[in-house]
Amino acid sequence: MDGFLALAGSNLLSPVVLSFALGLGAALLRSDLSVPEAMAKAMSLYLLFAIGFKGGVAVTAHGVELQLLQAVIAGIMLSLLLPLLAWALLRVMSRLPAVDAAAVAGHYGSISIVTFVAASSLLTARGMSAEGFMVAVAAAMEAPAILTALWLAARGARGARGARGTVRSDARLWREIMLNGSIVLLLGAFFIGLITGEQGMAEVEGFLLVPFKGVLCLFLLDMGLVAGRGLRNSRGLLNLPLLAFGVLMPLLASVCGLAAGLLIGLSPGGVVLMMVLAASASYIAVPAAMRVALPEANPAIYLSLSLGVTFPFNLVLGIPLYIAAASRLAAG
Amino acid sequence: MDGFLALAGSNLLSPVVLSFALGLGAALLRSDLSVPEAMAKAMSLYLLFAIGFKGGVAVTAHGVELQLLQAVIAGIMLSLLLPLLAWALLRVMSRLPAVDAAAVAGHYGSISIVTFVAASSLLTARGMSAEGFMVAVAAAMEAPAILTALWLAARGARGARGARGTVRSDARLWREIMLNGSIVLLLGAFFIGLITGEQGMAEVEGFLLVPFKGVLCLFLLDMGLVAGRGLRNSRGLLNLPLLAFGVLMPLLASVCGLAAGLLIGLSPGGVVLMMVLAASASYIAVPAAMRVALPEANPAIYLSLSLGVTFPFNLVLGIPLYIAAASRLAAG
Amino acid sequence: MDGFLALAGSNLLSPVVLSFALGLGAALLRSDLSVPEAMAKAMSLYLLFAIGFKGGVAVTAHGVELQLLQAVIAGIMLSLLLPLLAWALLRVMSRLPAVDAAAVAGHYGSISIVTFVAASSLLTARGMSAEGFMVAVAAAMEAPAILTALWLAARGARGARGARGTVRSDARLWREIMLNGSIVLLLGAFFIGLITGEQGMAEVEGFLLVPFKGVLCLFLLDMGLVAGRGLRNSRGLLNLPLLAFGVLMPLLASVCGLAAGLLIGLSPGGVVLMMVLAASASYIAVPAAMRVALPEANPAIYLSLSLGVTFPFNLVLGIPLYIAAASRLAAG
Amino acid sequence: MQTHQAKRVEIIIEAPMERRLTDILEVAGVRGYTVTPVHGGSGRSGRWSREGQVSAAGGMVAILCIIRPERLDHLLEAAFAVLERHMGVVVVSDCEVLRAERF
Amino acid sequence: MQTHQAKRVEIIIEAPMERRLTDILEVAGVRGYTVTPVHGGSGRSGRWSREGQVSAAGGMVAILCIIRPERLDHLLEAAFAVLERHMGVVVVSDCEVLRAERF
Amino acid sequence: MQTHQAKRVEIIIEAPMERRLTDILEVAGVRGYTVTPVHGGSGRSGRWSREGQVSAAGGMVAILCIIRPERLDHLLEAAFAVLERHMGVVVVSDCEVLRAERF
Ligand SMILES: Nc1ncnc2c1ncn2[C@@H]1O[C@H](COP(=O)(O)O)[C@@H](O)[C@H]1O
Ligand SMILES: Nc1ncnc2c1ncn2[C@@H]1O[C@H](COP(=O)(O)O)[C@@H](O)[C@H]1O
Ligand SMILES: Nc1ncnc2c1ncn2[C@@H]1O[C@H](COP(=O)(O)O)[C@@H](O)[C@H]1O
Ligand code: NA
Ligand code: NA
Ligand code: NA
Repeated sequence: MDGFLALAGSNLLSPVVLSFALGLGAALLRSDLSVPEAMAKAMSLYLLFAIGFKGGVAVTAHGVELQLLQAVIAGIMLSLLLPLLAWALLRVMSRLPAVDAAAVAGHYGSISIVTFVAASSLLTARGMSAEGFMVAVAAAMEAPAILTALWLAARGARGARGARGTVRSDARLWREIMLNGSIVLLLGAFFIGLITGEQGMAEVEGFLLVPFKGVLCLFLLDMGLVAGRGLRNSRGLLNLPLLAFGVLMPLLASVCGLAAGLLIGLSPGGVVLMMVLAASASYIAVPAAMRVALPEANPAIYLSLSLGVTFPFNLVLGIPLYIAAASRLAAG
Repeated sequence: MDGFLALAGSNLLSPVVLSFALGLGAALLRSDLSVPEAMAKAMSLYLLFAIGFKGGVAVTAHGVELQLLQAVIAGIMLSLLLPLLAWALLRVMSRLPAVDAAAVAGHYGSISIVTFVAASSLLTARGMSAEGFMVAVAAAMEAPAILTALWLAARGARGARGARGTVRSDARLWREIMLNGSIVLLLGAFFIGLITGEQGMAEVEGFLLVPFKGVLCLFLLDMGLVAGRGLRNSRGLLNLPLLAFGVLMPLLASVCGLAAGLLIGLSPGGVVLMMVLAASASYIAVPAAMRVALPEANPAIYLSLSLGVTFPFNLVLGIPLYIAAASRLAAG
Repeated sequence: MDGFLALAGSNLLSPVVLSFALGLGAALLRSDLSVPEAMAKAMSLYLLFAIGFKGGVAVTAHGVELQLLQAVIAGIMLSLLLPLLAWALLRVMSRLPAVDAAAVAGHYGSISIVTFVAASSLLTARGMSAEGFMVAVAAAMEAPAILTALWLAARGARGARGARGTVRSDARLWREIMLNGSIVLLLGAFFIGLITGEQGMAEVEGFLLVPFKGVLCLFLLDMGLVAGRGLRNSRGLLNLPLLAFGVLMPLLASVCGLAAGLLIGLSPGGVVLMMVLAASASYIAVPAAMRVALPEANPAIYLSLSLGVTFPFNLVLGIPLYIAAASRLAAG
Repeated sequence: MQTHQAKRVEIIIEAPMERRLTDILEVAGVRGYTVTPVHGGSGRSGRWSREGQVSAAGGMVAILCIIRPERLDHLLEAAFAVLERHMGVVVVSDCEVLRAERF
Repeated sequence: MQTHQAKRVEIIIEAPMERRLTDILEVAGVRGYTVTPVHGGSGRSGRWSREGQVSAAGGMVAILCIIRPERLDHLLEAAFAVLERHMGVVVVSDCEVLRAERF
Repeated sequence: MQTHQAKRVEIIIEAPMERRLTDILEVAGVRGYTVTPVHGGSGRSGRWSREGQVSAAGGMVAILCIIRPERLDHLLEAAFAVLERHMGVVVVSDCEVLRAERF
């Protein structure tokens, strides 16, 4: 507990978290501070490329093991099953319409890559290393949750509420989801890192490592701004039960991640990342897929929950908690 | 004098000044060289974040003193009063309509953060350090001048020229001005630097320090392009008296800044920065406020004066001059 | 031959080439991965500024020799004459209409600055240095080819096909071409590097050198995306003869570059760059000029050839080949 | 398909006034509008371009608003109150829309 | 100059649906269209802005399509099939064009 | 409110021709125009998108110009002289404006 409090305290005062807070505060105070869309996208491409590349290089350093396969399969299972947990929780805790509950559930099965990045960088700062292939697990977990969400929505639509909630789910949608930009870039950079190894890293570390943490700060400033603007515009939508869900769900999911990580025998750092992946909720790929497949689901609900509640919770409290838990439970 | 000439010479041949000259030349020759708006904004966010953060870290290193408060108050006074000086000069020297004179005066009370950045980086290069809290002074000086400008305009409007020059000055405008993006980011980064200190800097210096000077070059290239385009489009607006004002005003203002800096007992570097803040004219925050509050004032006049005349003057001659003066007069 | 194969193999597996391949693959698979236009332009400005600056600094280190003048003149001659070779080849090999053949020919006389950058960075990695002034040669070679292309088109238009192919070639067009953004920035940065020398470089290397290679990777990712999208949209336009031209032409042109480089007595690295300039085809400046001067020429043809065929060929096979040839033939 | 008469109002206004205009549109009962970027232009106050600009001053945005014909006057009066002293253009044209219940 | 009657159709649609819409327009025989960026807006589902956004969700694009009057109905039906369940606006107005052979 | 008849001319033209067109518009006595960005499109010469592009070639811009009806022909002729051999679309429609003295 002490370890957690110290860690949470020092995390709270890190430039990364403070930058998010600055953005959030600025948006809530209605400052006109804003980041151009092109800059936000540029930073996001940079972070995906850098984290993927680093993961690939790390794998070359340690060899590709059976564990990689196990971890990817575990990740896919988590992504497929966590939405069921989220759905059950939502139905019990809130009165969210079925279609919205399905959409939200999909977000929580999938992952948030910035949360992953923030956790990795906190791990590095603490001197804990993690398996490089966790990046591949992250990529593998992006999409399966959407499958479950659409199944939940289709099941719900057969219920009372008529047309609302009909699911658009064609081959094209699935191609779009599997080949969505962040999956392709993350995996692509992972393979480039894998192929070029330490030598490749030596060539590009002036770009991928040196400014990394600083770019992360600016990106989190932007996320704070977007989250704050979202919260302001969705006042009234997030009632107490939904807020509670936004905190409870990552905690429960992280326990599933913890179990999976321990089962596979990941290093403590790897267990943390598995918990973070389970606990985090998508805010880039899944929302776009939901707009196509479940247009009736209200985007303000799933975006505010994912970006405005669960993301900050993970960033500020969740990650230190997962680190504390994994340090205690996973074999050094 | 010799010291100034040597300094001005070496400044003139620095990559920073040459980049500005390149942009200016390209625009005047009507090259299609251009910087995307999103990139210009990205660089500006970067510079604000970096300079604010550095200032905060510098304060932790030296402790927050009473001087901070004195310097902030001096800055606010300068910002409030310098517009009166500018207004008087303009009325004596030029035939600018009252509403335009008021708008211009507001610009010269406020500050240009790039001029501040350029001066800081020249100071660093010369091994002169300055008080970190000067960043907070810069933030404090952005807005007060607008108050004086609007008061001048309102006073002028009660004169002969009828409706023209009526001032829109409501609570909303004041919220916008006080919470404008550059103030919020500069102060926010300052506090993040203050909280995280040297340790925070160690985490992000690969982004905030390593590429800083180079980004500044590209940003000045862009400012040269914008200034050159502005000058080309405002041919005929800037007559000789206005040009003279654009050079005389920063000189007079810098003397006020010098007096304030000496009074407070700032270090020579700090005195230089106080002079630079006094001497520089806003080209981001104040123009936007003027468009809302004084729409009848001609933006081509205040933008060309501030960006096309005073900014290059300060960049090329002003800063070396202020350094030479402060080195001589301020206590080591 | 062995040297070439080893070099080509290691080049193929470099982060730079793999990034291009990733972009190309993503676009061909119709992933929605995309780089914002502003980010692409920002990276291109960065690369031009950095490569120009480095060239200038390199010249100060070695002194400006008579060779500079010789190399610039050789470059201009190549740029003027290579389009004739391209035109002859196209007329023999393909049935491209005269106006399209003229436009394509213009592209191959001019140069691709990214190919130049990629070659420079491969040279540096191999410890081969090149004359800094090759940057000035690159700038000098951008435009002359357009002259020849327009002459070819005007000549063709006097033939059978009536109005189609009439050339717009006024003073304004020539000003636009000579002062186009990439020429101005490249030469401008070259002169800034020349003026500020090693000391200037020391100030900005954290921006211009440290992250250079990594930015190049992201830029090539983008070029892969654009090339892939172009190839997808121009299916059917590129028949076998045109594809063959896209590979044969750079080979022939590189031989001309080789001859010129040997004649002037450039270092092996300099000879490589001269070959690369001769062999590469424009995809920024010349296309824009062609849209103005030869609107009837089909942009899909010249863009796909230059960006989709010749650029990847040079990147993957050409550059290692030119290095192997120059290493063998040029005096150490 | 079944379409319905409506009015298409396009307002080009200085960027720093955007929020004031959209706020007043909402007060005037407008149910929706769309903001699109503007890159440059020319008018009595000269040429301008957003290229390389950092300040919101010296830029404009375009606001598109589809409304029922009977609400037009109300909207124009509200917009004019904000626009009156500012640069900018208000253009109204007839149009037809699908899904009239949305306007 | 000689101008020809045509219809100007403007569709504001959610960004993730852009490709689906343009594909169906091409199937419906539309010979050309232009996509323009949208920066923000407001509607029944609230205010939104692209500022700082990374995801395509929560953004819209505008698609402009000039067609011959006789093809309008066909286009609207095709577009409506894609749009029906989505946010978005379809605006049709009369216009005249040069070079009618292009449409 | 008091509105005045005017013409709304929308020209979609290749980006490298933008300056030539606006220059000629000014010569033709046009008092103002607005340039808006275009993101992509499709036409006889195929699909295109600005995404990731560096060159101005292969991109278009839209120019909007509100003028008095009596000046329309003059404008169209001037524009056509520039546009004739280029890709692009010219769309004219009727509109009404506030503050007619500006046009
Ligand atoms: N006739 C017009 N047609 C289209 N846009 C215009 C027109 N007049 C003015 N504008 C736009 O409104 C801005 C301000 O106009 P002005 O107040 O005349 O300087 C111009 O820069 C253009 O962007
Ligand atoms: N009346 C309208 N005029 C212009 N744009 C509209 C209008 N209604 C909706 N929109 C646009 O369509 C988006 C979605 O609208 P809605 O489905 O009502 O939320 C809004 O955010 C606006 O960008
Ligand atoms: N019917 C149309 N409606 C709207 N935009 C069009 C139309 N036809 C062409 N365009 C635009 O003009 C560009 C060039 O057209 P084209 O010359 O037909 O290739 C296209 O890429 C579109 O952006
Ligand atoms: Na998850
Ligand atoms: Na000042
Ligand atoms: Na060439």
